[in-house]
Formats: sequence, structure tokens, C-alpha cells
Amino acid sequence: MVQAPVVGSTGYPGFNHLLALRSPEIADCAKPGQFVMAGLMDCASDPLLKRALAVYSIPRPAGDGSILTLLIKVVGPGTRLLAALREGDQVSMIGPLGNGFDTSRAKGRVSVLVAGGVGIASVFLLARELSAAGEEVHLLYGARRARDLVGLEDFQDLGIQVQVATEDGSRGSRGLVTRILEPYLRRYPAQRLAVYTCGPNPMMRAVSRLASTHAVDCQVSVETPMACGFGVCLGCSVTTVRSYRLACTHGPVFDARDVVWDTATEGEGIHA
Amino acid sequence: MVQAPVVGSTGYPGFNHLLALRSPEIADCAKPGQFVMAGLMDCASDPLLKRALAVYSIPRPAGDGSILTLLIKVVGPGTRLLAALREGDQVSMIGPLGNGFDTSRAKGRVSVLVAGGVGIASVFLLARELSAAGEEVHLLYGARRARDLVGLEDFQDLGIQVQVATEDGSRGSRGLVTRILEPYLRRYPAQRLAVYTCGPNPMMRAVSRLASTHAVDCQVSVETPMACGFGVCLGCSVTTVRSYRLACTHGPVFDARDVVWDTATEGEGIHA
Amino acid sequence: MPDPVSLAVKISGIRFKNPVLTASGTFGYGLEFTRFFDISRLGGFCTKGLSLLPRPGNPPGRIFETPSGMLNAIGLENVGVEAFISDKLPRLEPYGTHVIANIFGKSIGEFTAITDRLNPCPKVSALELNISCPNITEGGIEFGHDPDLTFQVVQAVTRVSAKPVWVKLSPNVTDIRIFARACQEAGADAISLVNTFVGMSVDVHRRRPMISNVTAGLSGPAIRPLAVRLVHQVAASVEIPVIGIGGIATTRDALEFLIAGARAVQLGTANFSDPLASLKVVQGLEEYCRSHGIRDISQISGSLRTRERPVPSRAASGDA
Amino acid sequence: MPDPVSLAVKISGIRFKNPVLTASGTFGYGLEFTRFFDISRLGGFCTKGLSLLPRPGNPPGRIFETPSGMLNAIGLENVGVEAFISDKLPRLEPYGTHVIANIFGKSIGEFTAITDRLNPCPKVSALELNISCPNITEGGIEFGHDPDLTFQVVQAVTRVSAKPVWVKLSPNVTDIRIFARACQEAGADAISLVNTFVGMSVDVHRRRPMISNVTAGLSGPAIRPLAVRLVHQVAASVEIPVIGIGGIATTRDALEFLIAGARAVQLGTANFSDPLASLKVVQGLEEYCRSHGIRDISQISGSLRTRERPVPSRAASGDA
Ligand SMILES: Cc1cc2nc3c(=O)[nH]c(=O)nc-3n(C[C@H](O)[C@H](O)[C@H](O)COP(=O)(O)OP(=O)(O)OC[C@H]3O[C@@H](n4cnc5c(N)ncnc54)[C@H](O)[C@@H]3O)c2cc1C
Ligand SMILES: Cc1cc2nc3c(=O)[nH]c(=O)nc-3n(C[C@H](O)[C@H](O)[C@H](O)COP(=O)(O)OP(=O)(O)OC[C@H]3O[C@@H](n4cnc5c(N)ncnc54)[C@H](O)[C@@H]3O)c2cc1C
Ligand SMILES: Cc1cc2nc3c(=O)[nH]c(=O)nc-3n(C[C@H](O)[C@H](O)[C@H](O)COP(=O)(O)O)c2cc1C
Ligand SMILES: Cc1cc2nc3c(=O)[nH]c(=O)nc-3n(C[C@H](O)[C@H](O)[C@H](O)COP(=O)(O)O)c2cc1C
Ligand code: FES
Ligand code: FES
Repeated sequence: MVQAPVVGSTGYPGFNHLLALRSPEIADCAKPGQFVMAGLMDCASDPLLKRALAVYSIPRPAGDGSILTLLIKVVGPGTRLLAALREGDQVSMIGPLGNGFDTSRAKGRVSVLVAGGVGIASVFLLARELSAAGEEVHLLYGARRARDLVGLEDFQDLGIQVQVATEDGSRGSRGLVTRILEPYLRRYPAQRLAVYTCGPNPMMRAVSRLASTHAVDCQVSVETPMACGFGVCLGCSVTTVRSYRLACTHGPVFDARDVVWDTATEGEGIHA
Repeated sequence: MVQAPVVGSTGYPGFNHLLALRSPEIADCAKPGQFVMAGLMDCASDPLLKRALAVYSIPRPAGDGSILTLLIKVVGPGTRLLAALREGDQVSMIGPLGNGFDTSRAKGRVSVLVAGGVGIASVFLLARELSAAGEEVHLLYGARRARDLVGLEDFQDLGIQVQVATEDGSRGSRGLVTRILEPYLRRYPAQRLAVYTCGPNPMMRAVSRLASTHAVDCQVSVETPMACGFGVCLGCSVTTVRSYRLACTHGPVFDARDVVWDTATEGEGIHA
Repeated sequence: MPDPVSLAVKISGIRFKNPVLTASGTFGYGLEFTRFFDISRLGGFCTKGLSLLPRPGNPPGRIFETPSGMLNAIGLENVGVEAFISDKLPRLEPYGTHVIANIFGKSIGEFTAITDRLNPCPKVSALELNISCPNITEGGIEFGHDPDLTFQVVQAVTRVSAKPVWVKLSPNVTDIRIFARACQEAGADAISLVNTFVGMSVDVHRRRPMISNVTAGLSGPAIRPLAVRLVHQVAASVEIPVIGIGGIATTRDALEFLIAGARAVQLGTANFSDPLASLKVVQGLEEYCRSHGIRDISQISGSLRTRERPVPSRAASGDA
Repeated sequence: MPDPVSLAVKISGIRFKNPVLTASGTFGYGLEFTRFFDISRLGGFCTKGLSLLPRPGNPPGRIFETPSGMLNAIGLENVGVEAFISDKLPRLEPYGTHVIANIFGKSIGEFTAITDRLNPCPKVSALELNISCPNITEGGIEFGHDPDLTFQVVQAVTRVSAKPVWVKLSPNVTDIRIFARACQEAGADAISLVNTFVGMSVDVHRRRPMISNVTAGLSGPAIRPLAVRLVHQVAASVEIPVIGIGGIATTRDALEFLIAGARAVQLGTANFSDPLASLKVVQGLEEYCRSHGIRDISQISGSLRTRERPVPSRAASGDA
């Protein structure tokens, strides 16, 4: 566990917030798709638990600066308190946690990153790593409305191709992000493609289904409630075809084929 | 209930803090010895209850500026969160509450204000009102050590006489404030004196006893736990010679002769 | 113009303009809140618990804050039923809200005597029996911890009462359904659930109890999950309506109880830190109904859906 | 040099270097915490509840945060006693801390079968029976909600166990002393108190339970006052030592339990948000003893002082 001082805090539209923290321990070794458990120091007991947040970015090359950023969408008390922090405040963090994306078979493939809402936070490091390795990377980014799109410039700066879909049509294509995904799945042979997705569960379910129809490899980064983040509470189980798996240690990234989507419990009503 | 924006926040030694709030509703009508219940807006549920804080100062003449200040000693989570507020933050307040000091018989008497620690917060308005009315006012101020003495300059600015006692002798007389009180009680005839006291319970108990020995009128401003501040929870009872009385509505100021000091329940171990 | 939303509910034959009430011991005699808002906006409120004679309550050290909750052992300090009738009730006349008289006694005779006194008071809409207090004639056993005593006291009161009788249950029991059914059989018109949970705190520096009475009742958001569960359980096992209480501070909290099976709710501890909390819940429920396309709040009561979920094919063999 | 402070306590014949343990289900199998600190610093820890066969646990929707607490219905997912013995226990050898095996079964036979399996394992110092689970042979009644069943299961285990037997009681009962005494009579060596309180939460937008199992166990600071009171009550009614559990996160919290009568404490939910919480309590207790002039932590246990207070002369006549 580390205590990390806040070194920057920037508000974005759509209740999004970028928090920069100095933490060499985490910044120096976080991999794409990993996350931290972040909490307020020395606070009273409500909120009680730390909050899971993807490592949005770390310095490049690693080790240079030790600043890591978190992209936070304010949805409840925990995220509100984190977003209200100012320079000099401290955050208590555990991490990096989770398996992260598997890029061992990414070489030579077209990587299609499909992000929804604040799910974008989980794929920035992935985009950067893949494009630095010289792979072809596309970001397909969906949101309710234009102002919910956050971090677009960071991806554009990487020089990767970015396409946007908004449900209300206020930017990019109108409709769900799956609409702009489908043409990709048609355009390339299945074995030349790799899909990585993070976003609301209904979106990931739809992306998984599409990828499976086209027999394309797809990794999903799931979101579940988490109490600990390091495999002891057993609260973050995900139903997979063979067993329950822990999102925090076995995941949060799973092969889309393994996940049994569960509309009853996976909060589409909350974060969607 | 009012939402008051923070317009100033200043740290003092000894974990003391001065918070300035814009609240015409309260600033325009608070009387010496009254208090407010102050809480964080829209926070999670721990801390759950508002905190009782004396109105330290209001503009003079009343109505001019609408800023009220609270002098807060950080002793736990509630006071820590209040002290951490910055300009632009909001505080939710109920007040002014309580009876305040009775100055109807102060005319022509020497007023001796005996304060201990942050109890000083309850007597500044009193000192100002009495000295503005042309009465002779003395402040006897006791604390553990020099750095726990706060607000001294404000009293000196009023032109009243100030004497200090610290337990470690780091400023003023060494010892308890009762030591510097005793000479006053001897110097003047009882009916020419009026004692007003606010501080830790053991101090007030000692002051009450001294006043009673010398047959001098004494008003004490007591501190009890409070859940509501406006007379409905019945949690703030004070044992008086005839009955339990509520500190929030019947008090916090009581005639010292009426109070039955209760060492078992009145937190000498906590704030002393 | 948006469709009108009906927040009205009927409990024990009484129509409440909305399902939001305030809980006994947290709203004084109602009058204390008129400085904050027009209490006619509420469905109703429960008075501080009334006894036959006035009571001074417990020595100081009555309350202590705990994480998301508070302990209280006020000792049922109150003005007594006579003073309530003569001093408080007339001043409540102008307010168009239901006054529920919360009453308690140390014997069945005391309960019925208080009932007799309140029977002729038209401004009192219903009685709420607080049976979480020791019955001195039975050697100090709490009425609310013995199903037979519960039955007896409720039956005795319903027999003499001219008004509907609600019974407020203690949550500190192994199976609350037994008590709820006893109330129903004894003729109770509604169940108020929950009273406080027994707790305690220690001053670790002085090694003394924080509360003079040593033990005290825990209330506030901390107990909400416990209360929601009890309301859900009781609503499924009796026919009479259940009024949900315990840690309600916001509209969301109130909805948890309604969806779990409560017909109405009471806010308690929340009134201390935000005297306007109950009013905000009235407004919030209206907005919720509007935004969820609900015409009538009673549609929500007990509308909790539980359904099957997929399980991994090998889960039963347990390789997790 | 300051006087040395002894934090050592003896429970059921075992010497613990300090009275700080961690609670079952919140500390994995111990190994998960070695990345955070040297677990040999703890008095001991309780394993995740072990069953005869591995269990997959409940479907997702297993936890939900509530005010100062959390609900969990993990469904007792665990690797099973065999895998614990073969995969986990050997890796715990290097750590100089007591391993308490928390076990549960659906029948008395399952309890004794697990006991038999653990008897030959020297690294297991004691058993902690979790009796808050339904007994299938008795039609699903919880062992811990029936004093006779409690007696039977405890007696059966103590008869076959080569190790001290602690019993972890459910707090969801009317009078916990009856259960504690049943344990003592059945030969239990200590009582662990409390397990979680039954609660529930509702997703008000989807009108579904937040937890797939509908009801779940409430833990965390929210329940601390309730747990302190139960520990105080039980410590006064049995001779065997009581281990205090429930919402402990800081030294102050641990002291509340010790002063109220516990011989040792366990930290549960606190391990999630601060994996170092238990270590900090070890350090904090030492500082507390030093600053309060206490040589031996056992002096603190049960040292709560209650005493008389002055009352107003006319209080009894009730003019308040
Ligand atoms: C691996 C992982 C990575 C993540 N990465 C990110 C990230 O990079 N950025 C990010 O912003 N988020 C991320 N999340 C999500 C983030 O963890 C949650 O948004 C956060 O924990 C919410 O905490 P909160 O206290 O703000 O809201 P909570 O209090 O947890 O509430 C969340 C939502 O639930 C609702 N809710 C709560 N109780 C109820 C109820 N009873 N009925 C109905 N609704 C209710 C609230 O109103 C709110 O809308 C990630 C999650 C995981 C698991
Ligand atoms: C009428 C009135 C006027 C007041 N005016 C002022 C004022 O002007 N300025 C001011 O600073 N204060 C004032 N106070 C006092 C102030 O209200 C309290 O200091 C404040 O409520 C403390 O809140 P907290 O959350 O910071 O600390 P709390 O959490 O309430 O804790 C207070 C103290 O109790 C201790 N404590 C808590 N629990 C335990 C336990 N179980 N065992 C042992 N110790 C424990 C804490 O460690 C801490 O030292 C006034 C009080 C009253 C009644
Ligand atoms: C200070 C205080 C006093 C109370 N007095 C009474 C009472 O006189 N009669 C009664 O039936 N309940 C009484 N209660 C219990 C409340 O009515 C309510 O049942 C309980 O507090 C749970 O609700 P809450 O969590 O919203 O406060 C009291 C509660 C508090 C906090
Ligand atoms: C996620 C979780 C899992 C738990 N699993 C077990 C268990 O397997 N066996 C058991 O006896 N208690 C279990 N408990 C209960 C704890 O050991 C402890 O008794 C309870 O949480 C109260 O302590 P706390 O408030 O410090 O968490 C579990 C608690 C939690 C939060
Ligand atoms: S979050 Fe605790 S096990 Fe995954
Ligand atoms: S603080 Fe509630 S009655 Fe005084």
C-alpha cells in the first residue's frame, strides 16, 4: 500500500476528472489493463472501501517521472470525494492489480479497441503500447453524448485512428459503438484482428457477441463491485463457462468467449 | 437551515482553525454565547451529525457584512473535516441556537470572563458587547501551553484586560486559570462582580466552586454531546439541581449554582 | 403538463397524502419542526413516546455518535400523556398532517390507560405501541421479546382503542415474523419496523461506557441494511401493512423500504442533521415516480423482483 | 529505556504473542497478505471458512457497500479442507503465527469429518466453528439459531478434536448468552463473537436485490456498537474467553472490545481497505499500554468501569 500525493487535478465535461498522483511504486510497473484500489487517507468510515480505477496513463518511458493518472467518472460518493482532491492531498493506493490485457498474440494483427464511456481509461496504455510496437491500432469510442467523450486528444496524439459514436448523434456516428465495429469485423480476416473492449456491460456483451459471430479474438475488461482488489474477499466473482473467477486477480481482463453475461447482476442500470 | 459558503479559512497553532462563513441569517442575529450546528453538505454518512460550535464573531455593527466566524479546535473527524474546508466550499448550518449569556444584570459590575482552551470561542462576543456598553471586562485565559492560546489579539484589540495562565508556564502564570481568578474574587465585593466561564468541565467546575465560595454570580456555558441542537433528540441533558435540562435550548449557559457537576459523564478525559 | 403522480397511501383505514412520516423520538411533538418547514407537507409524524406520567429520562451520557449511526439511551423522557393532550395537541390543530401517538407503558394496564386518555382526541389519528421496554409486572422482560406478552399487550390495547393501532417491533430477536404474526392475530392494524438495535460504546481512555445506561439503541444509516431485510421478511409474512424505519435519509433509502414491501416509511435520525430531510423525500418520491412512469406510489410497494441467474456449468462440482 | 509491555495473551491453552488476529473470510489463507507485511507479527489469523469439499460460492452480486459497512453473500466459496492441507498449510510453515482453521459443515458429520482431517496438522493451532449456516439434516435450521443444535455440534467436535475448539456465534438471536452457555457446557474453549448481521439492500432503479442471494451479512464499523455490546454481555456470562469481532479498524476500536471483556480481537472488513490495519493495531496497543502505564494487556480485558451518577433531587417526580 502506498500513500501518493496528488500533483494535479483537472475537471472535464460529463463529470469526468483526471487525477495525477506521484507514485513510483505503481507508475513504474503498471501494465495496460491493470488497475489500482484508491481511497482517501484517514477518512471516516463512509465510504468504507477503496475504489477500483484503471491506471489511465504512466510516464513513457516507464520510470520517468513516476506520475500516474486516473480518469474518474463521478457516479457516487467515492468517486466524488476522489475528484474533489486537490494538490497536496494524499490518496492511499494498492496496486498495480489485476492481469491486464494479453498482448502476446497482438503482433501483426489489427488491434481494435472498443471503449464505452469511462471504459476508455482502461485502454489508453494498451493503445500506446501497441502503437509503440508498430501495430495498427484503431479506437472505436462510444458514449451517450459528445460531452461524455473524454481523453480523445490523448489517443489522437498517439497517431492512431479514432472513430466515435454517440447515442444522440452529437458527435461521430449516431448510435451504439457496435455499429462502427461491425464494418471492421467484415473488412479484415478474423485471424488478422484482435478486439479489446472496456465499457458498460451491455456494450461489452454486444461486442463479445459480434466478435464471436465473426470468430475474432476478443478480450473484455469487466467491471464488478470490489471490496479488496487483491483476491481475498471473493466478492468480485464473474461467471465464466467453467467456474466463477475473480475479476481482481484472474481478471479484470477475460477472454470474451469465457464470460457468461449475466444481466441480472451486472449493473447495466447503474453505469450504463 | 442555511448553506453558507466558506469565505476564509486560517490555521492557528495548537490544531486551532478559524473558519469564516457568509451567512446573513445567522450573522445578523447571533447573540453572545449562542452556537450553531455545522456540518458538511452532501457528505456521506460518517460523520453523521452536525457539530456544535460557538459563534466566535460576527460583524459589528450587526448586519454589516454578514460574515460569521467559527473558532474550531480539531479533536476528531468532524472538526478535522470542517477545518479542511477551503474557500468556495459550503457548510450547512442551523442557528443561532441556545440561550446565550444573560447580560441583563451586568450593568455596573466588573465582568470576569474565564476561558479555557477553545472555550474562548464562546466569550468573544460577550467581551465585545460588555466592553462596548462601557463595562469593565477582564479576560482570564487558561490553556495547557502557550500555543493553545488562540484569539488573544482579538481580545486585546477590544482594549480589555487580559491575563493568561498556562499549565506548563510557557506563557503568563504557571498553573490553572483558577489561580489567577482567585485574587479577583477577593479584590471586589461579591455584588460588584459577575463571572462568565467556558472551557473544559473540570475547569468550569472549579470556577463554579470558587464563585460559589465567594458568593459571586457565575454563568457557565456547558459542553455536552448534541445530536440535533434544537431540542428534539433530548440527548444533551445536563443535571441541574431540580431536573435534567437541555444544553441546546435551556442552555448552553446555566447559572453555575444550578449545575450538578457529573465527573462520570462529562468528558474531562476527552477535551481536557 | 406531466401526468399527475399519486403519492397517497392508505394504512389502517387512514389516508396519508404521502408515505413519508417521521419517527418517534426524533421529531419532538411536531411543533419543534414548524420553524423549518410546513409539517402539513408530511403524511404524518409520530410523537415522542408518551407514558402515563411524565418521565425525566436517564442521566447525562445519553447519546454517542458511531460510524454512520448514533447510540441513544434517552430513557424515554417525555411530558406524559396529560401534558401532551393539554399543551401540545391543541397547537397541532392547524397542521393538516396525521399525528400518530407513540405510547409505552411498564404494564398492560399502563398501555390501556394511555389509550383511554387518547381515545377522545380527534387530532390523534392512530396509536403506535412501543413494546421495546421492560414489563415490570413480568419481572422486566421486554414485551417485544416475548411473543405471548406481545400478543397480550396488543390485544388489550386494540380492545379499548377507538383508533387504529400500530405496533412498533424490536428488531433484537431471532425471528421477527413470530412477533409480527402475534401482532396481526391480536388485532394490530399495522407494524412499524424497526426500533433501534441494542448497542454499546466504550470510552477507551476512561474505560467507562459512553452512555450512562451502558447499553443504548443504535439508529441511523448504519442499520439500514438490517432494517430493510426485516421489513422484507415481515411484509412477506403478514397481511397488515408494514411501515419501514431505519436509517432513511434520502429518497433512495425510502425507496429501498417501499420496494422491499413497506407501505410507508418513517425518517428518524436523519431529522437531526437535516431537519428538511423528510420534506426532501416527499419531493424525491414524486420525481422518482414521474421519471420511472409510475402513476401511483402504491405500485412500488413490494415490487422487488428476484430472478434466476446463470451458473457456470461446472460450478456445482466446485472448481472455483 | 521504557518498561517493556507484554501484549501476550493465553486463549484455550495457546499463547498468542499479541491479542490481534484477523477474521475468517477477510484474510484469505494468510498467504495473500505476505506481500503487505510479515504476518508473523500477528497473534494469529483465521482461515477462510473450510468445508469438507470445495465450494464454488454464490453467483455474482456477492458484495455491496452500505453506510460504514458492507454486505456479503460469498456463499462460503473455499478450496475445501483437502486442498487447504495440501496446498496452503505447507506454505504457512515459515510464519510464526497461529493458524486458526475456520470450518463449517451442513451436518454434524461434516463438522467432525473436517475436524478429523485437521487433527494431524501441527500448523493448525485451533479450530473455529462457524455455526451460522443451515443444517440440512435438520431441515435448514441454522445451527447457530438453536441452542440444542449448537450444543450438539460443539460437543461432537470437541469430542473428536485434538485441538482447542472456538465457536463463532451468530449475533442474529434474541439472547446470545443462551448460545454462549451452550457452547461452554459442550466443551468449547473460546467464543468468537460476532459473525455478520443479516441484512439486505435494494437496487431502486432495477427494483432488484443488490445481492444475488437477496439477504447477506453486514460487517464493518457500522456493526461495531452492536458487537461490543454482545461481547460485553457474553463475557459476563461465561468463563471461557471471548474473542471480539465486528467493525474493528483501529486501536481504539480494538480497545473497546478488550475493555468490554474480550481476551483478544479479530479484524475483518478492515483488512480490505487497509491491508496493514491489523499490524497498526498491534503497534497501537503497545503504545496505548505504554502511555497508560499498563504492563500487561490482559489487565485491560473486562476492565470497564460503571459507576453511579448524581441525579437531580426531583428527577424521580419527573418535572423534566
Ligand atoms: C477493474 C475496474 C476498473 C475501473 N476503472 C475505472 C476508471 O478508470 N474510471 C472510473 O471512473 N471508474 C472505473 N471503475 C468503476 C469505479 O470503480 C466505480 O465507478 C466506483 O467504484 C464507484 O464508486 P462511487 O462511490 O463513486 O459510487 P457508488 O456508491 O459505488 O455508486 C455507484 C453507482 O451505484 C448507484 N447506487 C448505489 N447504491 C444503489 C442502490 N441501492 N440502488 C441503485 N443504485 C445504487 C449510485 O447511485 C451510483 O450511480 C472501474 C471498476 C473496476 C472494477
Ligand atoms: C454549545 C457548544 C459549543 C461548542 N463550541 C465549540 C467551539 O466554538 N469550538 C470548538 O472547537 N468546539 C466547540 N464545541 C465542541 C465541539 O462541538 C466538539 O469538539 C466536536 O463536536 C467534536 O467533533 P469531532 O467529530 O471533531 O470529534 P469527536 O469524534 O466527537 O471526538 C471528540 C473527542 O472524543 C474522542 N472520542 C470519540 N470516541 C471515543 C471513544 N469511544 N473513546 C474515547 N474517546 C473518544 C475523540 O478521540 C476526540 O478526542 C462546542 C460544543 C458545544 C456543545
Ligand atoms: C434520540 C432517539 C429517541 C427515540 N425515541 C423513541 C421513542 O420515544 N419511541 C420509539 O418508539 N422510538 C424511539 N426512537 C426510535 C426511532 O423512532 C426509530 O425507530 C429508530 O431511530 C430507527 O430509525 P432511524 O435509523 O431513522 O433513526 C428514538 C430514536 C432516537 C435516535
Ligand atoms: C467477505 C467476507 C467473508 C467472510 N467469510 C467468513 C467465513 O468464511 N467464515 C466466518 O466464520 N466468517 C466469515 N466472515 C465474517 C468475518 O469473519 C467477521 O466475523 C465479520 O465480518 C465481522 O467482522 P468485521 O466487521 O471486522 O468484518 C466473512 C466476512 C466478510 C466481510
Ligand atoms: S475484490 Fe476482493 S477478491 Fe476480488
Ligand atoms: S441536542 Fe438534541 S435536544 Fe439538545
